[in-house]
Amino acid sequence: MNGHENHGSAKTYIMGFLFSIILTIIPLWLVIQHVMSKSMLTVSILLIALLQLIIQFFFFMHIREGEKPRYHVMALVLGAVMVFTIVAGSIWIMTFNSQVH
Amino acid sequence: MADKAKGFFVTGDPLIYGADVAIVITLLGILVFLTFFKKWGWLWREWLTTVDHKKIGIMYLVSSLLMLFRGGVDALLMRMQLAFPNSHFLDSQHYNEIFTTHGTIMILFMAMPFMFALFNIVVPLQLGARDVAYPFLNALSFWLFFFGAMLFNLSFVVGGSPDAGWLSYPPLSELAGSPGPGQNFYIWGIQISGIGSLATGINFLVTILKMRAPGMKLMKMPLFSWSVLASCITIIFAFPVLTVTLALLFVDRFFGAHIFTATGGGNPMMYVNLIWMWGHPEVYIVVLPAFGIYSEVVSTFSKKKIFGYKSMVFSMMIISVLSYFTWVHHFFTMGAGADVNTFFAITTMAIGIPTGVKVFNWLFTMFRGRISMTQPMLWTLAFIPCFVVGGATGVMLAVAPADYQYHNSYFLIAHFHQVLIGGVVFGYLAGLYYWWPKMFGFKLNDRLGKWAFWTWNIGFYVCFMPQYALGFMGMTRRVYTYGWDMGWAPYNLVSTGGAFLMGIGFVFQVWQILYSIKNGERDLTGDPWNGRTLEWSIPSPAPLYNFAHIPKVRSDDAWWDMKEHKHGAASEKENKEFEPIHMPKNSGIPFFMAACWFVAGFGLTFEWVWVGIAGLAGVAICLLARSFQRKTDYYIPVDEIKRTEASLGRVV
Amino acid sequence: MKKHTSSYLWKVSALGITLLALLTGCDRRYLVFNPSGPVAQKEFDLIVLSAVLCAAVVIPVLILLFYIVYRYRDKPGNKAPYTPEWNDSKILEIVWWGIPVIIICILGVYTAKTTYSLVKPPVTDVKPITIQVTSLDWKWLFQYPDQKIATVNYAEIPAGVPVQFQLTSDSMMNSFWVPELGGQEYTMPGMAMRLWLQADKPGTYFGSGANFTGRGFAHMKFKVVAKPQAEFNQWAKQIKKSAPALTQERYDLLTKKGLAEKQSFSSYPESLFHNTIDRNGGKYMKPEMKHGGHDMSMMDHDK
Amino acid sequence: MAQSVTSMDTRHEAHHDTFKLLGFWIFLVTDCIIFACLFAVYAVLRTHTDGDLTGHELFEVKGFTAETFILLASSFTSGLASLAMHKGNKKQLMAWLAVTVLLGMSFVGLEITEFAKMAAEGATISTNAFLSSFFTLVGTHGLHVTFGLIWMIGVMVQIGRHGIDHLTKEKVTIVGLYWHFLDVVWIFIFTVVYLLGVM
Ligand code: HEA
Ligand code: HEA
Ligand SMILES: [Cu+2]
Repeated sequence: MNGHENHGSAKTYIMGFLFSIILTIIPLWLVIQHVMSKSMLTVSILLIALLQLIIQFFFFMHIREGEKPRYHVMALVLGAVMVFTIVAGSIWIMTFNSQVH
Repeated sequence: MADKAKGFFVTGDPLIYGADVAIVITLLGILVFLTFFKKWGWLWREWLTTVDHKKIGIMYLVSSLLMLFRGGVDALLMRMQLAFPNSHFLDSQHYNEIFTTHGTIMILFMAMPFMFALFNIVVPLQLGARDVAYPFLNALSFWLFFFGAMLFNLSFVVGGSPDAGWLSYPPLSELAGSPGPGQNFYIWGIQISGIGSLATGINFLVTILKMRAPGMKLMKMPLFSWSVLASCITIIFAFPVLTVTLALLFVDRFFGAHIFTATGGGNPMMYVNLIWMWGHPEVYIVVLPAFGIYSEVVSTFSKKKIFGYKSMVFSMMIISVLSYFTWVHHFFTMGAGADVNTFFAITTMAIGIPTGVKVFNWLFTMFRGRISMTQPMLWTLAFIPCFVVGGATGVMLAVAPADYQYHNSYFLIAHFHQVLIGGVVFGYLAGLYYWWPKMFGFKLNDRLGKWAFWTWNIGFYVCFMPQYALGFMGMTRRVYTYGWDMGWAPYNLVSTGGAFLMGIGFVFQVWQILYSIKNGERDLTGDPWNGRTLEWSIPSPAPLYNFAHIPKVRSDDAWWDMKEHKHGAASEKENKEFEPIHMPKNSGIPFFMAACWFVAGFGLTFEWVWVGIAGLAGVAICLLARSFQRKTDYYIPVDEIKRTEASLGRVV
Repeated sequence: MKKHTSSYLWKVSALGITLLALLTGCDRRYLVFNPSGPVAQKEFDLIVLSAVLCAAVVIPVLILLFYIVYRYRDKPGNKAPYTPEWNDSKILEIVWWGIPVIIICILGVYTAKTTYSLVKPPVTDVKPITIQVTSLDWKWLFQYPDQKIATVNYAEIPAGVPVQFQLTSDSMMNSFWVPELGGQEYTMPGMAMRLWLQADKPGTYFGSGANFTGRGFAHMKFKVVAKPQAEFNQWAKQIKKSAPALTQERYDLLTKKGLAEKQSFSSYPESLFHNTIDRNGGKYMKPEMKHGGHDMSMMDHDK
Repeated sequence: MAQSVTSMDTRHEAHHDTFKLLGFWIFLVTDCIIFACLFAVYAVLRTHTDGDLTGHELFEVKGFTAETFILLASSFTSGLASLAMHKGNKKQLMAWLAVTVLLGMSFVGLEITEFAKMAAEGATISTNAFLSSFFTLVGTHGLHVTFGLIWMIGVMVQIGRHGIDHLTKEKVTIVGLYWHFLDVVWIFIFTVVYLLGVM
């Protein structure tokens, strides 16, 4: 365990926590207040969720840690591509209409 | 009581009674043998609790050969029925059960464990490592596979076999379509072994990334290990999908949910979509390691460096990722629209490109080499034409509008047997013959091997070429009978003949193994083929710790390089002291944990909730017990290493 | 010029394959090689094209393999060159990455074109007829919304007229396949897919279910009889006159698991087909669902 | 759970740690795929209510908001636990782990109450496709959390017995990672299931 370890500090944890609270309250407020049109709203809360994910990864899960090469980051990135494929692909394939109706 | 038993045990078919008797006699025989020769302790210490990758590999190998037999017998039964469609040899129900178990067993309980056998036996040796990254998990994976397979096979005698096809499309596989326990056997048999496969995927991924001998950069790694890496990447992304799909099907059946049902708003097509998201990558999972084997064999027996190493690596990586983007080609006829079909047709065809590159690289490895016709090389040479033609029919299937005419016909059956047998089975057999001396210290008999080779090969073409014709004649898969007016009968008869030839080939192989155990040519060098990679640098069979000294790698084909430049392990050993070797301890927990899974699976299959819960509780206890263990490793003292090395004839 | 040669090649190879089929002696039995309508013809052409393109690489590969194995086998006195260290060639690599890419591109273009063209009726200047097909366990029900008649396990169609088959299932998922008229499509509960087929000439065509549905699946064969329009009308009239009606009770009997003989019906309950679809979840597949997908409340209150 | 043997004995201790971490990260990626499939199923089936109540009518803002903040807070406290561990402060470590477990338990408790309430209104897993996919998705997450709780308690017992050493350290790190991961998944359940549901 050589010097380059970085387990975060109280400060980063608190910052992460604050960020995530804010990023939870914003979409909640947006939805309850119906501030925008439905599709806009959908897109924005999904984006905020993504942002929140990034915050958690960096502030809580320390993905930058570990020795190089960072295989776990590569796995995560590839995983993200697969997750996208599964969700978007399924929706694309499954929302076909009954062609006769 | 008798009534209850009647519902529980499968009855009414002489074939099954025969099998029952055979199974009981075999089991009794084994029990008597073990007790009589006082082998129980040995069995427990040496095998059931082992965490040694080499032994685990051998257990995988034995199980997979048994399953090849079981699946093969299924195949022969089907072929019998199809050759004489009006003979009432099998009735519809029985036929349906047989093709379902044939497909499932061949892919999940034959091809997968055969592949894992080779992973286990070869990868650590090829990397210059002493074990896999997580030996305990490795043992657990094996036992999960084993008990999953047992659970699945149990359906043969109790409860009834699944009968909805190897991928069990709903609504047929839902409660409304298949009310008995057969479908639950399918779900739990695969689920349990699937978890094991996923763990193996993670295990070998980490092994390859982290445990290579010093100096072995990724781009110096042997191609078989690369292929394992590619296959494992596909495993970790594909198998979770299978887990979910099966779990959801079970939720439907057990809790009465409506995810894939036709009623209550469920969507059966979603199951088709999900299962192929696993099913398609699965076929590449099994074929990629075969590609790796061919690379090793071709280069060794052409006495030449592999041609285009970089593009070999690159093409495997492309295949492993691209295989995730083609799944819809299995249901072009579901009518998801022209956009979807076109997209997936093109991604599918695109897989032909990197695959083709590999074929050309193998050809040019042989070009200007010196090809010796050993058994592994024979299977490799048989693979190329077979796979190329099978792959080409795959590309024809990928042409979506043409697929409307091939789908679910015997053309498709012929395609996938050509790639599965010609690609996967031939590949694993090549690997088996190639690494057999490393596993057991002797070679397999050549003459019997040639007989096996030719009967398998001729049998293959006789069996499956007529099936392409049958496809064009409109014969669909999964029919147990057909009328005479279509002209299908003669082709089916020929095909059946071919199947039996393959069966004879298999008998030759069993004979070959038994014969060679007694009379095989011993190999004392550890390097009978004049190999190129590190596994050939150590004695056969490898000692418990594999490498007394961890080798230092300077180039690809590391062992070849050492031999060429005489800076091999031998010369370095002289001026190096041994150090105690750190090894993992044996453990009985994997066996027990998997057995608990078996109990849980069995209970849930029959919907005996309490048995299921008891089994799961057992699993949890095993997990906790393991978590609380602290001393799970030990050191092999220097003395013992010295003794072992001396007894293996190595300079100490 | 280029176009000319390629179409020439194309004809030669089509001829070759047809010859091959003829040589085997029973051409009529190779249903797929015997396209009897424009849809099947299009698919057959594509099959030929893909087979030829694949053969264009596969055959050279096989020849190369045999040559190399013969030339470089390890036997004493073999004078062929031996270069154990030669393992790389940029030019060769480019060649064998390149050739498959080109082939796949050609194949891809034709695939896309045909895929899109098959969505449309094969001929546009003739008024199509519609037949509604329901797969049951284990039989086929055909309804003729224009003629208001129904049949079980056989269908008659007018020759030379595009037929729009509307496919659904009231049980397991099956697939509707009449190889000589064109490729198959799934019949799925809760959906109605559209499959365009057409028979150019009168004749009897073999049809079957192609997706496994359980015990009686092997028996789900049926015949499609194409007749000249006049005869077809005659047939329809005949049935209208003489056959019994398909009542709801009778339909319910049909949905029970089991086999059935050929049957004809002079009428059927109004909107039987659409009720079947809706009962199996068809309401989720309506076009408005696709666009209004987010709006859950809307779809729920509209019924 | 599993253990590792390294190729170089001398570097053994150093490797040990990254080995398991890498394996665990990969496991988390596979778990991501599991949830991705469940999300895909939910996305496809979420309108298939078969004429019953929709999410709009079933979900209660108060309930799921509370669940969300509790889980967020527990993720934070488990982070503080690992911080305490690196400082070598066993008491603090145990305390923060205990807080995390308590928060986790209240999360599971709330979820069970929510499910029970829905069931009482006739919305169960077998009611319609929408609810089937809802219960499998959210329920799978809940099972993950429950499993994590048992695991964390197990780790606490071990720390109690053996103090902070390299084995328990590794265990805390890994269970902490798992916990954060569950929080991340929840964010998406919160957004996709609940927020889009009540929208
Ligand atoms: C190991 C197993 C394996 C492998 C390797 C493959 C490889 C391929 N498969 Fe196959 N396939 C199966 C196992 C496999 N398949 C199984 C089990 C099924 C059926 C499951 C079921 O329904 O039960 C199936 C079904 C299947 C279908 C579905 C058909 C249907 O249901 O209607 C399709 C359609 O596209 C397809 C295509 C392909 C393609 C394009 C390849 C390609 O990867 C092939 C690539 C190889 C080559 C092309 C040859 C070498 C290349 C060259 C010499 C270069 C140049 C060549 C060209 C450019 C043409 N396969
Ligand atoms: C790796 C996979 C694999 C392998 C190796 C095989 C091997 C064989 N397969 Fe199979 N097959 C599949 C995977 C595989 N198959 C799949 C996935 C399906 C689809 C299932 C489905 O539709 O759901 C399928 C379906 C399938 C069908 C279609 C059934 C149908 O749709 O109706 C047929 C028919 O001919 C067939 C035949 C064969 C034959 C003859 C062999 C031969 O190679 C077998 C060789 C024989 C042996 C190795 C037997 C040795 C045993 C003896 C010599 C003992 C003899 C003793 C007695 C008879 C008592 N297979
Ligand atoms: Cu595929």
